[in-house]
Amino acid sequence: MSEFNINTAVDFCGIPMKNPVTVASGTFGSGMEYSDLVDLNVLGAVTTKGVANHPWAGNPTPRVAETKSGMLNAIGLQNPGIDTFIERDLAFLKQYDTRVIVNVCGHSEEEYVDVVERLADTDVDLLEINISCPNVKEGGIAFGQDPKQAMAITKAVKTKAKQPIIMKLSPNVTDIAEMARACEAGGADAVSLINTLTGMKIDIHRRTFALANKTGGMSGPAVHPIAVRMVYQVAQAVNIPIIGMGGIASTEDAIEMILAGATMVSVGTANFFDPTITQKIVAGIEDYMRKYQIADIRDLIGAVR
Amino acid sequence: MSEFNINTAVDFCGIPMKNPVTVASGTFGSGMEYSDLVDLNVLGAVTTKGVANHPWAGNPTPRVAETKSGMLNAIGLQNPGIDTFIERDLAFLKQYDTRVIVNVCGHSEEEYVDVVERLADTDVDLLEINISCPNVKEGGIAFGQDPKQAMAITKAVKTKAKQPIIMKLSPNVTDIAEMARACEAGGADAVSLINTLTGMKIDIHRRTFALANKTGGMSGPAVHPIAVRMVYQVAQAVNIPIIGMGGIASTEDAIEMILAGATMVSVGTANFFDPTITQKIVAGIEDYMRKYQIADIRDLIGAVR
Amino acid sequence: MQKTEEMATVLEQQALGSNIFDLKLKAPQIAKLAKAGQFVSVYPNRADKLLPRPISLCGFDPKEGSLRLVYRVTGEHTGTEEFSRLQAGDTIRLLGPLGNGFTVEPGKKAILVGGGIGVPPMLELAKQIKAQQLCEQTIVMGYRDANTFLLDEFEQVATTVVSSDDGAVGTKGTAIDAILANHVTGDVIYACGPKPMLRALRDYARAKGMRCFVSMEERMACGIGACLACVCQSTHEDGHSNVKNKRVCADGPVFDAEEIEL
Amino acid sequence: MQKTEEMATVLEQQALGSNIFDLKLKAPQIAKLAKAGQFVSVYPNRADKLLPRPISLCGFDPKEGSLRLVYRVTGEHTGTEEFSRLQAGDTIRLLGPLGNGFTVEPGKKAILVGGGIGVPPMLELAKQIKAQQLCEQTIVMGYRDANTFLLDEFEQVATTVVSSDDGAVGTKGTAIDAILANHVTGDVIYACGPKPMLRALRDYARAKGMRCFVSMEERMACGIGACLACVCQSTHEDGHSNVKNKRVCADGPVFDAEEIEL
Ligand SMILES: Cc1cc2nc3c(=O)[nH]c(=O)nc-3n(C[C@H](O)[C@H](O)[C@H](O)COP(=O)(O)OP(=O)(O)OC[C@H]3O[C@@H](n4cnc5c(N)ncnc54)[C@H](O)[C@@H]3O)c2cc1C
Ligand SMILES: Cc1cc2nc3c(=O)[nH]c(=O)nc-3n(C[C@H](O)[C@H](O)[C@H](O)COP(=O)(O)OP(=O)(O)OC[C@H]3O[C@@H](n4cnc5c(N)ncnc54)[C@H](O)[C@@H]3O)c2cc1C
Ligand SMILES: Cc1cc2nc3c(=O)[nH]c(=O)nc-3n(C[C@H](O)[C@H](O)[C@H](O)COP(=O)(O)O)c2cc1C
Ligand SMILES: Cc1cc2nc3c(=O)[nH]c(=O)nc-3n(C[C@H](O)[C@H](O)[C@H](O)COP(=O)(O)O)c2cc1C
Ligand code: FES
Ligand code: FES
Repeated sequence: MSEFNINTAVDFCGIPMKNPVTVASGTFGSGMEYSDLVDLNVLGAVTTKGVANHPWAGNPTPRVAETKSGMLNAIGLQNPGIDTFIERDLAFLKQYDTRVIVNVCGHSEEEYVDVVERLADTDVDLLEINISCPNVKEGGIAFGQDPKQAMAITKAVKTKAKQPIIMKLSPNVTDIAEMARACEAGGADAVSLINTLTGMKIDIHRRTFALANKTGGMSGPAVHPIAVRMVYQVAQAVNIPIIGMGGIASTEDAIEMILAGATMVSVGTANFFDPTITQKIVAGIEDYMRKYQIADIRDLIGAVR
Repeated sequence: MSEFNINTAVDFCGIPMKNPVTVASGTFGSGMEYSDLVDLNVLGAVTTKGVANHPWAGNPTPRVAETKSGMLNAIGLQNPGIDTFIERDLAFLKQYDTRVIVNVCGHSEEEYVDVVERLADTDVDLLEINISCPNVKEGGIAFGQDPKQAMAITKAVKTKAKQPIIMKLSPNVTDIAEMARACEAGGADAVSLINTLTGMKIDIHRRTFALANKTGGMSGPAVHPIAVRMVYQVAQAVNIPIIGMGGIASTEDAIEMILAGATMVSVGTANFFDPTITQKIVAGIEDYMRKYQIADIRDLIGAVR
Repeated sequence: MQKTEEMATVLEQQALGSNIFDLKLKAPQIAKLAKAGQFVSVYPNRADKLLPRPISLCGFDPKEGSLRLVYRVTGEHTGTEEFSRLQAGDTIRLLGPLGNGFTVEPGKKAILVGGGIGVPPMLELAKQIKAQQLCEQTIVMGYRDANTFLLDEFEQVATTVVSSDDGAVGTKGTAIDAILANHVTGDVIYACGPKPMLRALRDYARAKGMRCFVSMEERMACGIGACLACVCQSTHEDGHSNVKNKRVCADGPVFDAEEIEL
Repeated sequence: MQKTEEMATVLEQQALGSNIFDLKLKAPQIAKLAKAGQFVSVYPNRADKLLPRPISLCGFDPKEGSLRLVYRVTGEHTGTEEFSRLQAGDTIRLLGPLGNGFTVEPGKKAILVGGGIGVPPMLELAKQIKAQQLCEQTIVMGYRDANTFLLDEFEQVATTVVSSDDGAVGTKGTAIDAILANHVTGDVIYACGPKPMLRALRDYARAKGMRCFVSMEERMACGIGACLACVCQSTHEDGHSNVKNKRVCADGPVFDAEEIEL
């Protein structure tokens, strides 16, 4: 077994990654808080919490609620703003041998572009543009539910970006393939999906919403089959690579996503119930490849059609 | 406690129901197979499996797969056709003291209308028009993802129907409120939601789709928060009553749906893992009302805003 | 066919070689109604697993109020893996008995064939044929390898011949090879096992002018005929939907091999 | 602050009156690192419950490698209900110790206040103050009713006064009422309990010119400062996001009452 050589490295928009495993934005901070539990050097990349051009306070609490095999969140993109991010979080991450994907949020085209410009000359590997957050009123989701707006923002961001651009798609749409095609047409280098599905929980004893924001984004194992379906549909529709995410909580889930067409996979909510899950998945993918004598992980990408 | 009188009866499109609990189409047959486990007289209504104007063979197997707190199905609306349905299933159901809601499917406007006409002079209480089945290629879902088509089919059906019409909505849309408004504008007497969310499962060991149909409809507790959110949004958008469904597996889930705005609730997938769950929910709603001294269930409908 | 939901208590459980488990349950209501060839829906306790696992009755005793299930653990994190950890005193929820079961044609010499995880249900059938002296019988069991679970019990009931995929025991090959090698003869075949085996038995029966009854397997959801998940294609219109789809859970699992497309 | 994931083994569990449970766990790694006022994330075993339950350390013993958690079962089908069924020998997964814990100001006379399910964490603090002779202390415990769990243990450590909502024990009313009724004095308040109680204590401390440290509660997801679920509003910009939102799990749970909006 151990003599069988495997390659888990992938090329993502021209950036070599030692393996296809990263974390889903917003579930792992900038890695700092997890760094005494997880060896960040093991990850293909760290994807950071969404950052805007200035600090955002986010939504009132309660911001999270548990659902069956899932959770709702309405953090509302609280973040320290790009200055602190670059000084503190990026500096921290650059100590590790892992790629850095910075998730970018904004209320308007200008705000997104502002962040992208600020990051242009930093040591960041890729930018993920979050046009799909259901928890902020302006910006975010509006761009993510209308193909025209998605294309426009992609173009605007591409004009200024020095790093490859990943557009992050919302699952709260009728036709995910159309959204992906719009981003591709706008010049996106990649797409990532899925962001959270809008959900709601009501506390029947207090007869009130479980979240202060009323609705929240659903994530976790519950949404995995929807995410796999959407990744599959997008893989059939576009020629740019995909970061697949949504409910990945085991090696099996990660492989499923890759077979459906994802070049990389992000682990999100699972970090909350199994803080070292990312490391287990990196190792698990290797075990799977050895078991089935798959020499190159690239042979698994989109292999089920 | 027992001296506190409660009313669980609701009026649904002019049809009095002894309680708001029914079953989700396709998960309970026509009640026959469950009738030695569940006392059908206890239910507010029985909603039957979708029926077309002629027998449908459905999809190849495997037709179902398990997911975390959910399942996928791609039955493909196998059904015996309206003739057998009326002779056998309807005749069976009329032995019971419960309302009958017939779920109608078709490949085209003509086929839907055909079934509606055949049922016009029968003893059926309400018709539920399934424009949201993701598992059949023609008809079904196309009507359910386009407001214009949804309105058109509603109008067509209303012209011929003698019973109140419930339009069953798909959750696989960007804007569920818009779909509900289109149905209301077309003359729908009510809407029901949600049908299943399109999902996919891949068997990583055999490297193939878990379902012969590749995709299937996801249902079960996993989808409940999405269903509650959509019922809430629709309740704010239209003035016609709602049958809420999607992942209801306990009294708590049913109450949540009612508080979000549903006048009636349907139990679907939960029947598969707890065949007598409907009876438990009917009893549980009464216990809840007694506990919180709620005299009339109608005071709970849409009570959380 | 009457069925009931019952919270069963584990009486004992033991492993029968690697990955095969032998579970004895107290479930008096189901035991009272059961027939050989029927199955039960076993509900996992794990809250995120919703669907029942259909497992055939390998045995039952209405007097003792007990059921016996022999099953294979199919992988990690599966429902069957959960079942394999059950210990005496634990409880597990069942719905059953389900399906039609085998109907033996009295006086017609029977060949009972079990392959792989289709072996267990044949044991109760063999025992009943013997106890009720319904007919003569020969038993043919096809195993994967040397793990010949339940074989000793079959041998106590009637003449038993064996095949194994790897030739470790009996005839190397399938049950059909064992039938041929041992010149097994009879009037009717009753079988449970993988589809290729059932197909071969149907063809063999056709060639010999015998009847052949097979027990089928399909993914299920309700287990009781309501959801139409578990259909197999039938040669004639089915009685339920007027198409050619019989429900394995309610119209089967046992079918005349000529009734269905194998 | 160092933290670790650890599979803890249940040493014993007992009920302390209705719905309150006292759970003793073997978790040597966490016990070694723990500080009074910190908490652990307890992961439910039930597969469909994803989020950890934050439970304060009511006690720990680094030598014995043990932790003590005292918690309330909040309802049916909850994670805490699952925990209440744990028996000696069972295992449960923990992440901890988490949060900052209490830092006692040496020599300043302390008033320790616990209310409701905020009672447990104060016990370890009281014990450490006594063992390390950090300062004088008076203990004030506010209960709902006659179920005065842990009270006997507090009384062994220091002078303890009591209130209860229904007047069944001690002063009828809240902890503040007990403080007033018993003329409890001191320089610093250390408190854990419901928000209205903490608010009242802050106001009382302000009026008296005392410092007041409170332990806060908020819904959590990660429990370690990464997800920003558990923030409480702070009077000054927080160090993490440059807004006015401190993370209860990482910046707290213990805050100077003047640092946060109560
Ligand atoms: C009528 C009938 C009788 C059976 N009798 C036996 C028996 O006596 N002993 C035995 O070991 N096995 C028997 N099986 C097969 C058994 O049902 C499956 O091996 C089992 O359901 C797999 O569940 P799991 O938890 O191990 O797998 P998982 O992968 O966790 O199952 C996921 C889902 O797929 C279904 N599933 C997976 N494999 C099968 C399969 N081969 N057939 C049907 N559903 C499947 C499960 O029921 C579940 O709904 C029988 C099947 C049928 C239809
Ligand atoms: C720092 C801290 C220390 C705590 N210490 C203790 C203690 O020592 N003893 C004790 O009995 N309780 C304590 N609590 C409260 C305890 O965390 C909740 O009662 C518990 O999480 C409820 O979980 P459940 O499974 O009973 O409820 P469920 O309704 O099943 O919980 C659903 C979700 O909501 C969360 N949740 C529900 N209620 C609360 C709450 N009041 N606070 C935070 N999250 C909640 C749960 O963690 C879970 O994520 C503490 C809370 C915090 C924040
Ligand atoms: C608490 C929380 C915070 C999140 N914050 C962000 C964010 O800042 N930017 C973003 O693009 N997505 C954010 N997401 C979405 C995740 O990155 C991911 O798309 C989603 O949770 C689905 O993956 P999962 O099921 O593995 O969690 C957040 C999700 C959670 C649960
Ligand atoms: C096996 C199965 C068959 C179904 N068949 C139908 C159908 O014939 N017509 C229909 O409108 N919906 C059908 N549905 C959808 C359900 O009625 C319901 O909308 C959905 O399952 C969500 O509810 P649940 O989570 O309680 O199951 C079916 C669902 C399942 C699981
Ligand atoms: S499993 Fe539902 S009809 Fe057979
Ligand atoms: S719970 Fe995640 S930051 Fe506190």
